[in-house]
Amino acid sequence: MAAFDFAPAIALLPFVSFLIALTVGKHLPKKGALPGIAATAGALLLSIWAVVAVAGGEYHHAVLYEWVAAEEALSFHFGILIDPLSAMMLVIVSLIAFLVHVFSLGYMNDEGEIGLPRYYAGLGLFTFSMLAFVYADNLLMAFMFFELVGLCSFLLIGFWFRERAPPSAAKKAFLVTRFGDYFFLIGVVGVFATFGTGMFASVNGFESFPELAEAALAGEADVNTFGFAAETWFSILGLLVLGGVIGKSAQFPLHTWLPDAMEGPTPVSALIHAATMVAAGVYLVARMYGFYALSPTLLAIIAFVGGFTALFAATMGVVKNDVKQVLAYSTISQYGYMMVALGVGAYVAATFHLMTHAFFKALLFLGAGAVIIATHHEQNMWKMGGLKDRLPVTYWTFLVGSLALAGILPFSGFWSKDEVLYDALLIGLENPIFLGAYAMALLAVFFTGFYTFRMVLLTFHGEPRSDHAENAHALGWNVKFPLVVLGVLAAVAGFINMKPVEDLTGAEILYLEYWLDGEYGAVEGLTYGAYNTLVADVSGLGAADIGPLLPGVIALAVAVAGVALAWVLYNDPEPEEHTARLGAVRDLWYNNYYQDEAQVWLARNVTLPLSRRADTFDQGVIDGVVNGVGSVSLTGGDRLRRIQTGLVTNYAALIALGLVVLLVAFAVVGGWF
Amino acid sequence: MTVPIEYYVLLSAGMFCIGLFGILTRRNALMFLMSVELMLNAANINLIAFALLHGNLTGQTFALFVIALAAAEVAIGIGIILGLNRNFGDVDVTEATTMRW
Amino acid sequence: MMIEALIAVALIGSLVVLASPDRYAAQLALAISLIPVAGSLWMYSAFDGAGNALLGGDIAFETGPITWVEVGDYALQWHMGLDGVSMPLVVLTTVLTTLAILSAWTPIDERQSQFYGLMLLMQGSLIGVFAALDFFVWFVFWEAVLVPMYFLIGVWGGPRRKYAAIKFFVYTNVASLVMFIGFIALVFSLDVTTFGLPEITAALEGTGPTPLATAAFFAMFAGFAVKVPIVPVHTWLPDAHVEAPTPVSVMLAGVLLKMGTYALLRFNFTMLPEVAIEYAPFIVALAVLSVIYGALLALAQRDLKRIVAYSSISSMGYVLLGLVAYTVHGVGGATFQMVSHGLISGLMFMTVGVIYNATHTRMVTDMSGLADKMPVTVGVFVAAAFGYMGLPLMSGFAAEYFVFVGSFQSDTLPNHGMALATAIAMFGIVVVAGYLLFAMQRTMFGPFELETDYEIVPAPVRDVTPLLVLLGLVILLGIAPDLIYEMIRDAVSPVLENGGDL
Amino acid sequence: MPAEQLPEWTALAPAYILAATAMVLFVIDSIDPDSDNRNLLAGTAIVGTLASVGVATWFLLAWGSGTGPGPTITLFGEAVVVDGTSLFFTVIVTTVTALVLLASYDYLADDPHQAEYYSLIILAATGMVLMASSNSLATVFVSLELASLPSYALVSILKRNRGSSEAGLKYFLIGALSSAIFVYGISLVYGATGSLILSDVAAALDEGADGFEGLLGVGVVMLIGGFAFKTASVPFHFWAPEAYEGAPAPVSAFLSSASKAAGFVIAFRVFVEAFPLDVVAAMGVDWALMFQVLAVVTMIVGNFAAAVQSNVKRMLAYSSIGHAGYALIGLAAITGGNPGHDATVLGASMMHLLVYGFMNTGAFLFIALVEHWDVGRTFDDYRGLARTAPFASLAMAVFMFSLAGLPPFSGFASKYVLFLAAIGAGYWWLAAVGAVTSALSLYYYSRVVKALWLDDPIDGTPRVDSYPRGIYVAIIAAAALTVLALPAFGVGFDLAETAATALFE
Amino acid sequence: MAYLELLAFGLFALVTLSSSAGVVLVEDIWHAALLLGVALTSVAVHYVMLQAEFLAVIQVLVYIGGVLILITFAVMLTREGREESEVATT
Repeated sequence: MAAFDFAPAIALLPFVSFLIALTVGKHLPKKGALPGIAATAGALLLSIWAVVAVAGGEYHHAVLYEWVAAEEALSFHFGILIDPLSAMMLVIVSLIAFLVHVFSLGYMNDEGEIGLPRYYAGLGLFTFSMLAFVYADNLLMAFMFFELVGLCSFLLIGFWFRERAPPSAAKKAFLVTRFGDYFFLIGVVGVFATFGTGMFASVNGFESFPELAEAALAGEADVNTFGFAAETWFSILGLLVLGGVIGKSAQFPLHTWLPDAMEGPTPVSALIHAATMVAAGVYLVARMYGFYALSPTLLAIIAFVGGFTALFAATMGVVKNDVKQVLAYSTISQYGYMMVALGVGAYVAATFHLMTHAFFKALLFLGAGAVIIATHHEQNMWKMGGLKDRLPVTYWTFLVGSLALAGILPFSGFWSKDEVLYDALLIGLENPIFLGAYAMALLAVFFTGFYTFRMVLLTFHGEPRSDHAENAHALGWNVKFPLVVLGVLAAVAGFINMKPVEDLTGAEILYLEYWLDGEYGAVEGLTYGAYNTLVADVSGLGAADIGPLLPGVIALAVAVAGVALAWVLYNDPEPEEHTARLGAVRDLWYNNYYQDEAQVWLARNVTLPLSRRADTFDQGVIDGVVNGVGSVSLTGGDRLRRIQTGLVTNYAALIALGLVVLLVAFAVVGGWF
Repeated sequence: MTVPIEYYVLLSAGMFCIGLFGILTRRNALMFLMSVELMLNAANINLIAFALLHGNLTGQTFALFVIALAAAEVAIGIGIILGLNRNFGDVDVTEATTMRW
Repeated sequence: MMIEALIAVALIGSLVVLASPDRYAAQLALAISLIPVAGSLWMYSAFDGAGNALLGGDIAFETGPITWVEVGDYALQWHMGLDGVSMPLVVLTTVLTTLAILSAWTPIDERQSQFYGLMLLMQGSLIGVFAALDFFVWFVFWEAVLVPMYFLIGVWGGPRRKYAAIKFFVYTNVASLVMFIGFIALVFSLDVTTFGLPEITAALEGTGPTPLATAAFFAMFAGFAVKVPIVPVHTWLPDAHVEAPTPVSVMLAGVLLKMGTYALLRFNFTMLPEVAIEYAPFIVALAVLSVIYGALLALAQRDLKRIVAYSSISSMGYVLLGLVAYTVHGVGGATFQMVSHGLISGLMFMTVGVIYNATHTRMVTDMSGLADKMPVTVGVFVAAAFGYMGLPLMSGFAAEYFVFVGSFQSDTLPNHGMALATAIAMFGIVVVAGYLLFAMQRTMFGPFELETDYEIVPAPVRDVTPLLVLLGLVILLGIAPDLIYEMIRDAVSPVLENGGDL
Repeated sequence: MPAEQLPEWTALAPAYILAATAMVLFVIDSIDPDSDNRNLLAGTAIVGTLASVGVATWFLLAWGSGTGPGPTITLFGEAVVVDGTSLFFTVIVTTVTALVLLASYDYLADDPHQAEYYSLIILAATGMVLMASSNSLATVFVSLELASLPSYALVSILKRNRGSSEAGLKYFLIGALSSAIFVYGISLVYGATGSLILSDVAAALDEGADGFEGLLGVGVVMLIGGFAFKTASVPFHFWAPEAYEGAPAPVSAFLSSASKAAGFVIAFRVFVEAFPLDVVAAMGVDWALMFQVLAVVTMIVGNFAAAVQSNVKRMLAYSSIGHAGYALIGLAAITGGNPGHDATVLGASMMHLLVYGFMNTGAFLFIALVEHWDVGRTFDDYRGLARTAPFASLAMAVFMFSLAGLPPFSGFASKYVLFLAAIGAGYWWLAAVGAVTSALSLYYYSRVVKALWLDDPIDGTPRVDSYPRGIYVAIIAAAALTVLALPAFGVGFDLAETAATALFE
Repeated sequence: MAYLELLAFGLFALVTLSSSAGVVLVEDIWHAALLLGVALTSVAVHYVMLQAEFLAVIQVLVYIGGVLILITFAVMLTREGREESEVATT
C-alpha cells in the first residue's frame, strides 16, 4: 500500500470535518472541534507519510478529476502533484492546522463562544482549501483553491459578525485580495491561452508551462505570445500572477487587509496569517518558480517589492500597541523577506524562511492568543506586563519565537533569514540593482529585532499594568501543548539548513537544499538546481563569490542592535512609550503611512462618486431618453389629436385640403396634366 | 355633340367647387345639405355628358340612382338635423362640439 | 413529442390553476409544475443530440416540421427540437419555475390562482422559446412570454409596478418588432420556402456583411439587446426587477434575460457570423461597457434588489463577450453562463425576497446584523453572493472562467484586442465583490438593527427549501460543469466552424 | 345538396336572407308599432343574421374547398359578383352583425325604437353584403349608400342623447361630403373609360385612356377619398372618433368592424379589378403609392392619438383608425408585377380584417357592457372592474392584447402575416411603421388591461349590478373567436389568399 | 345651330353657376333654398341639351318636387324651433 494512494485524503479529511461541523456540529461535544482535530491529525500523518515516500525517491502525480473533459489540448482538471516542495508544505500546513485546532479548544471552547460549529466548519474548509492548493498540479486548480482560501479567511475573520469591526475587516481582506486575484485570474487565463496548459510539472505526458516558456524563449516551441516578444509577454504573465501573490501574501501595496484581519479570533490569525493563507502567495511563486526564473525583470520586481515591504512593514510594527498588530506587521515584513529571496533566485532560502516563519509566527500568534485568554481578551500591550511569572510556559515559548523572529542565533529564524540576506547580497554584488533590495531587507532586520523585543518586554516583563494582567488565569493543556510543540520547532527547525556552518565546517548538512534539489526524489525540472541554472543562464543573474560568514555576522549584529535598543528603552517595570521622540514619523508609522486612508479615499472619493455619477447619468440620461421617447410620443399624440377640433366644418376643410394635397401631389408625380 | 365635353366638365367642376365652398363656409346644417346637393348635381352633369360622349346609357342610369339616393340622403339628413335641433336648440354645425380631441 | 407534452402540461395546468380556488392554487401549481421538471430531467438524461439545432447534426426530441399555413411562397411550420444549447435552458426553466412557485407561497397573499396560473403560462411559453425551430412558432412563444410577465409585475409588484410593467411591456415589444422586421427582411432575400431556422441558417451560410445582412444583423441585435439587456438599452430592467414580486424577479432574471442571449446566439451569431466578426469591435465594446458600467451602477445602489438587478447587466455582458469570441469556450462559456446566472441570480433574488418577507424593507441602510436572527437565510445569501462573485467550485466561476479563457484567446479583434478587452471586462469581478461585500457587511453583519417594526423570525422551511435546492445546483454545476458543458460544447462547435476560419 | 348545384341566383342568398329579415321586422313593426317584445324582435334579427352567417360560411367553404378557387358567379349583367372575396367579407359582416345584435338585446332594453333599430342594422348589413359583391361602380355606390344611410340613423338613434345626435350629425355631414366626392370620382372614371362595370373599366384602360389620364387620376383620387371615408382612413377619418364615441356602443362596434371591412372590400375589388396597377401606373396613376401614403399617415395618426385618450371608447375609436392603416397595407404593398405576391398581401389584409372584426367588435361590446352598467367612460372609471366582472374583463384583456398583436391571440398572427407579406413585397418600411405604431398601441391597450386588472377602484368597488346575458354571450363569443382564429388561422388564410388570387385573375 | 347650342349652354351654365354661388353666398336660408331650386332647374335644362330628357323630368320631379320641399320644410321647422327656444329662454 503506497503512501500516495491516500494523497487525496490529505485534503479531503478536513473537508469531511467541515461537513460534519456544518451539519451536525451543534450536536457534538466540543461542537465540531474533535472531528477537526482528528481530521487534521490524519492529514498530518498522511503528509508525513508522503514526505517519507518522497524521501524514498518518489514523487506523485495523478489526475483526480476532469473538471472539463479535455478538448483542443486545453485540460481543466484537478490533479495532485506531490514533490519535495509540496510535501514539505503539506506537513507544515497540516501541522499548524492541527495545532490550531487543538489550541482552539482552549481559546474558543473554554471561553464559551457561540457559533462554534461555524468556526470549526470554517477551519475545516480552510484547511481543506489550503491543502488542496498546496498539492494542486496546475495553475487553474491552484487558483480555484486560492480563492476558496480567500473565502475561508472572509468567514473566519468575520467570525464575530455581531460586532462592527470584524465584518468590515473580513470584507476588506476579501476585497483587497480579490483585487490581486483579478490580475491573477488574467494571468491564469493568459497562461492557458498562451501555453494551452497550466501544469506546474511535466509529468504523465503533460507539458508544464514553465518548460514550454523556456522552450519558447529558446525558440524551440511555438506559443501564442499575443503580439509581444516572448520575453515581454512572459514577464507580463508573471506580473499578472504576481498580482495574486501580492494580494494574498500582503505585499505592498495590497498589504492593508492583513492588520485589519487581526479582528478574527487569534487562532485563526495564527492559521491564516502566519503559516498558510499568506504563505500561499509565496508558495505559488515557488511552485511555478521555473517560470519566474526566466525573466530578470520579474525577478527584480519581486525582490524590490519584497525588500520594500519588509522594511516598510517593519517600521510600522515599531509603534503599535496591540500585540496582534505588531505580529501582523511583522508577518507582512517577513513575507517580504521571502519575496526578496525569490527575487534573487534563492529558492531554498525562501522556502526555508517560509517554513521557519510558519513555525515561529504560529507560535507567536498562539502565544499572543494564550496571553489574550489569560488576560480576559486584553490585547493592548500597555495594559499587560509582568506576565512572565504568571504564564511561564507561554513566556518561554513566546521568547523562543521572538528570538527566532528577531533572527538571533541559533534560533530557526536566524538561519533562514541569514540565508535570504546572504543570497541577496551575492546577487546584489554582481547586479547592483538587487543591492537595494538587500539594503532594505537588512535595515528591516534592525526594526524586527526592536519591535519584537519591545513586544516581549511590554507584555511579559515589568509590572502588571491592569487588573486583567494582574489576574491572568492559568491555561489548559490544549493551549500549552501547541505552544510547546511549536516552541521546539521554532528553536530547532533552522538546523536543517545551516549554510554558514556548512561553509565553516564543510559538513554536508544542507538537508533542505538537498531535499529541494531532488537529492531524495523530485520531478525533473522542479528542483533548486534547475531553477538556479535558469536564473543564471536565462535571466543572466550572476552571483558573487563570498563566504556566508561575514554577511551572517552583519545580520546578527544588526538584529542584536535592535534587540538591545528595545532592551534599553523598555526593560523597565513601568516602561514609557518613547514614541513621542519620533515626532511626525511616529504619526506616519502609527497611521500606516496613511495607506488605509489612501485606499479608503480611493474607494470613497473616487469609486463611489464615480458610481453615483454613473447612476445619475443612467437614471437621468439613458433612462431619460427612454422615458423621453415615451413622453415625446405622447406629446406628439396630443398634438396630433388637436386637429380633431370637434368642429365639423374644420373636418370638411381638412378633408378637402387632404384631397387637394393628394390630387396636386399625385398630379405632379403622375404628370396628369 | 356640339358643346365640347370639356365645357361640361368645367361646368360640373365649377359647381362641385361651389358646393365644396359652401360646405366649408356655411355653418347652417341645412346649407351644408344644399351644398352637398350641388356637388351631387355636378357629378350628374358629368355622368350625363359623358353618357352622351360615350354613347351608352350607363351614365344616365347611374345618374338616376344618384338622384334617388340624394333624395334619400336628404331625408335622413333632415331627420338628423331635426334631432340636432332638438338637442342643441340650433342647426348651427359649430355648436355641436361636445366631443373633440 | 416530449417538448409538446411539457408545453401542453404547462398551458393546461395554467388553465386549471386559473380556475381553481385561491386556497389550493399554490399547492396545485406546485404539483403541476413538477411534471415538466420530471419531464425535462428525463429528457436531459435521455438526451442524445450531438449537433446544433440550426447547423445540423443530431438533435434530440425533434418533431416536425409540420406545415401549418402557407403565406405566399413561405410555409409556417411547427418544428421543435433540442440541442445542447437549449436542453440546459429548458431544464433551467422548469426547475426555476417550480422553485419560484414554491418561493411565492409566503409573499403572494392575494389572487393566488391567477398568479400561479400566469406562472405556468409563462413556463410553457419559455419552454417553447427555447425549443422552437421555426421562426413563427418561436416568435409566438417569444411574444407570449410578455403577457403573463406584464400581469405578474403589474398586479403583484411594488409601489411603482404599473410604470415598471408598462415600461417593460412596451420597451421589449418595440425591440421584438424591430428584430422581427430585420429578420424577415433578411429571410425574404433568401431562397427559402419556410421560416424554419435551420433552413434559413443554411441559406445564409457564407453571407458576408452585405448592406442587407448588416442592417438585419443590427436590427436583430438591437431587438435582443433590449431583452438581455445590454447597455444602453437596459433601463427597463432595474424598474421591472425592483417592482416585481420575488418569484417574478427570479423568473425575470433567471430565464427571461436568457431569452435575449439565447436569441443572440441563435440568430446573430449562428446565422450571420461574418457580420458579427466584421462588427466585433462594436459588440465587444458594448460587452465591456455592460460589464463595467453595470457593475458601477450596482455599486451606487442602496436597495438590495436593485443591486442584484444591476449586477445582472454586468453578468450578461460576459455572455456577450463570450459569444463574440467565437471560440468553443467563449460561446460555450456564454451558454454556460446563461444557465449559471439563471441559477445564481434566481437564488439571490429569492434570498432577498425571503429577507424582505421578514423585514419588509430592502434598503441597505435600514437594517444590519440580520445574521443574528435568520442564520440559514443569511448563510445562503453569503453563499449566493460568493457564487455571484465567481467563487470557484460554484457555477459562476466555471462560467466566467470559460468565457474568459475563450475570449482571451479569440481572434475576432485584430492585434489580440480580445485579450485586452477580456482583461478589462474581468475587472467586473472586483467590482461585483465590492458591492456585494459592502451590502452584506451592512445588512447581514454587525449588531442587529432594523428600521421597520417587525419581529424577525427565521424563515420557514418552505421558503428556505428552494434556496437550498438552488444553492445545491449552483455548487453541483461548479464542481461538475460537464453535466451540461459537454453537451453545450457539442452544440456550439458547429457555430465556430460556421464562423469561418476562426 | 352541394353548393355548386344550386341555381346561380342563389349565390346572393346571404343578402336575400338579410333583406328578408329586414322586411319581416318591418312587418312586425307595422303590425305592432309600439312593440317592445325584445325577444321577438331581437330573436328574428339574430336568427336571420345567423342564417345568413351559416349560408355565407357554407358557400365560402364550398368555394374554397376545391383544388383551385371556386367559380365566380356574376349576376344582373355583371353588376353583382359572388366569389371568394365577397363571401369572405360576407362572413365577416354577418358575423359581426350577429354579435352586435346579440349585445343589442340587452343594451337597448329600454329603448322605445327597437324595431327600427334592428331593421336598420339588418338593412345596413344588407348594404355591406352587397358592397362585398359589387362588381360595378354603380352598385358600389348604391350599396355603399345603402349601408351608409341606415348607419347615420343608427348613430343618432338615441334621440335624447346629445352625444348621439352630435355624432350622427358629424357622421352624416362628412358622409354626405364624402359620397359627393365619391360619386364625382365615379363620374370622372366613367368619363375616362365609358363604363362602370369593373372589368369593362379595366378593359377600356387596357386600350389606353385617350388623353383622359388627368380625369382618370382625379377620379381615382376621389374614389380613394370615398373608400377612405368608409374605412375611416386619414384624412377622411374625422367623423370616426366622434361617431364611435357618440353612438351606442353596439353601433360603434358594428361601424368600426363591419362597415370598415365592407369599405375595404370595395376598395380591394375596385382597385384590383378595375385599375390593374401595372396598367394605370403606366398612366401615372400609381394608386399603390397613394395607399402607402394613406397607410403610413393613418397608422401614425390613429395610434398616436389613441395613446393620449382618457376616454376608453374614444381610444378604441382611434385605435380602429390605426387598424385601418394596417389593413391599408394590403393595397399599399401591391406591386402589380407579381400576382402571387400581391395575393398574399391582399389575403393577409383580408385576414387581418376578419380577425379585427372579432376582436374589435368584442372590445366595443365590452364598452357596451360598461355603458350598460353606467360606471363611466374614462380609464379611471374602469379601474378594478375585473374584481366584479372577471370573465368579461378577461375577454377584454384578450381583445386588447390581440389588437396589440400579442400572441397567443389571432391578432398576433394576422399582424405577423401582414407585416411578413409587406416585407416580402419589399415594403419593409411600411412594416416598420406598422411595427412601431403597433408597439405604441401596446401602451394604450395595456392601459385598459391595467385599469381593469391592476388598478384598485378609486372609491370602493365599481357599480356592477347586473350581468346581462346577451352582451356576455356576445363578448365571450367574440373572445372565443379571437382565440380560436389562431388555430384556424391556416384555414382562414388559405381561403383569403385563394380569394385574393381569384381577384387578381 | 351649333352656335345657338353653344350660346344656350353658356347662358345656362352662367345661370347654373351664379345661382349655385348664390346658394352658398346669400345669408338668408330661404333665399338660398330658392336659389338652389333655380340652380337645379337650370341643370335640368342642361340634361335636355344632353339628350337626357327623361332625367330632366326626374330631376325636376325629385328635386323640385321632393328634395326642395323637404328642405324648405326643414328650414321652417328648425327656424320655428329656434324662435321657440329663444322665446323659451328669454
